[in-house]
Amino acid sequence: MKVTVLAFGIAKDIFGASSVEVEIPGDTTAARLKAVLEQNYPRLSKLASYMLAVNNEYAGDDMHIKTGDEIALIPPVSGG
Amino acid sequence: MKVTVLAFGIAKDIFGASSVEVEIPGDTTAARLKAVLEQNYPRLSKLASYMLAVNNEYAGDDMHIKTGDEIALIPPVSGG
Amino acid sequence: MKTNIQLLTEPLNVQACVDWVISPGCGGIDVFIGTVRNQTKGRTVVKLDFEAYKPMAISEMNKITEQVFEQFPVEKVLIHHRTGTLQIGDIPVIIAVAAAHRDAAFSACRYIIDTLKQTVPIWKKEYFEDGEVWVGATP
Amino acid sequence: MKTNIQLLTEPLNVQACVDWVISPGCGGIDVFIGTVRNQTKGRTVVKLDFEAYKPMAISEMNKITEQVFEQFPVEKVLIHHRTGTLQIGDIPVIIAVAAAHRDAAFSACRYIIDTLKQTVPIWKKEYFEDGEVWVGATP
Repeated sequence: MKVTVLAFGIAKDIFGASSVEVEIPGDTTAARLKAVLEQNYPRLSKLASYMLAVNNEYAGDDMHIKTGDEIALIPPVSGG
Repeated sequence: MKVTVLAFGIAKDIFGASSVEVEIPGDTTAARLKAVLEQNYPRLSKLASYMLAVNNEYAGDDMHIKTGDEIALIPPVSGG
Repeated sequence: MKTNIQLLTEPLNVQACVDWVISPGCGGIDVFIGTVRNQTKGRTVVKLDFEAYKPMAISEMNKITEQVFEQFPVEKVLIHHRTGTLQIGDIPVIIAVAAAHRDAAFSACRYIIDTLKQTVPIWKKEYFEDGEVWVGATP
Repeated sequence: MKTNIQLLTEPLNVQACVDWVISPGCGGIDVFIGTVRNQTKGRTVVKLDFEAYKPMAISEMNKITEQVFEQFPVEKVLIHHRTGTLQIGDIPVIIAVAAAHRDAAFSACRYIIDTLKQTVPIWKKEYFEDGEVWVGATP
């Protein structure tokens, strides 16, 4: 299935866009999606850290991704 | 010698005035002045606590009072 | 209403934030105001950009205020965060907490800014005279 | 000028206090605002009177700010205290501290209000519907 990953902060620079489409197997976890993203965008693994958010919640590595989920890549936050 | 003692807060109520004149021996400490004041105004000893200030500084019991000092009776403070 | 959480693009208004949290049952208000510093580790900062993942940022700020009401006896909590381009001295964030007693106001305000900086999806890019950097992005 | 200490009879101005402490080298400002509560231990408060021994109050507030600059890396410190009659919701005290980093701003602000309440010769009389009391005067 195809998922759209929203990008913020430095992730926009790495993707070269504010979102990217990724092709992943049907029943995929957040960890698996991260691996696919790192393969496509090796600079991701050089970040201090990053998380995925699914439907506006931080996603644990074993969270399953479903069609229609809003997925975002969250590099280290620096608000305040 | 005669000294004037300024009163604030509840001390004004106890003195019935914003200052009182007290006659004390020539070479007197703050502790001695307190004793004289408590004799003249027994309600002072019912306060939670109180201090004397001499020339805008809190006075220790053994501080000597000189003619012309600005003396104030400081009941428990409650600013802020 | 006990909480007031907003992401704004216009300048934040300290007076309006304090007016909002003041209430007759409260004896103490603590306010934290973040301001844009003119330097970071000795390098001169020219300006900052703040970007937010808005719905999630609001949701995470709501979580923080829920935790605050569970942990501290406070009455009103306000978090305003600005996004966009800010100059030196501009205010990216105002946190205001009103409580019956000051201890809770201080503790809650501190908890909010510390937690916000760890969990709320907002990103800051610092512009120097000779380059720019997303703060904290790389080791 | 790094300190701004005032005893005032007119209403205190939060915005002006924050504007005074904001400075380009500072990243965080903590502000404590005391407000008049509508009750004390369940008794309804009607109004308050604040009285100060003015020269000594100023001198003691100066001592506190000197201690603060010795103990905490802060840039600017403001203490404004009001005297006279205040109504519910009015502001008797504003303390504002600006620092490069927030930890010092919070710690210094807390230190100032805690110490002020112990050492600065200012007295508060609470008026209830059925009487009045100098706060803390008797056991």
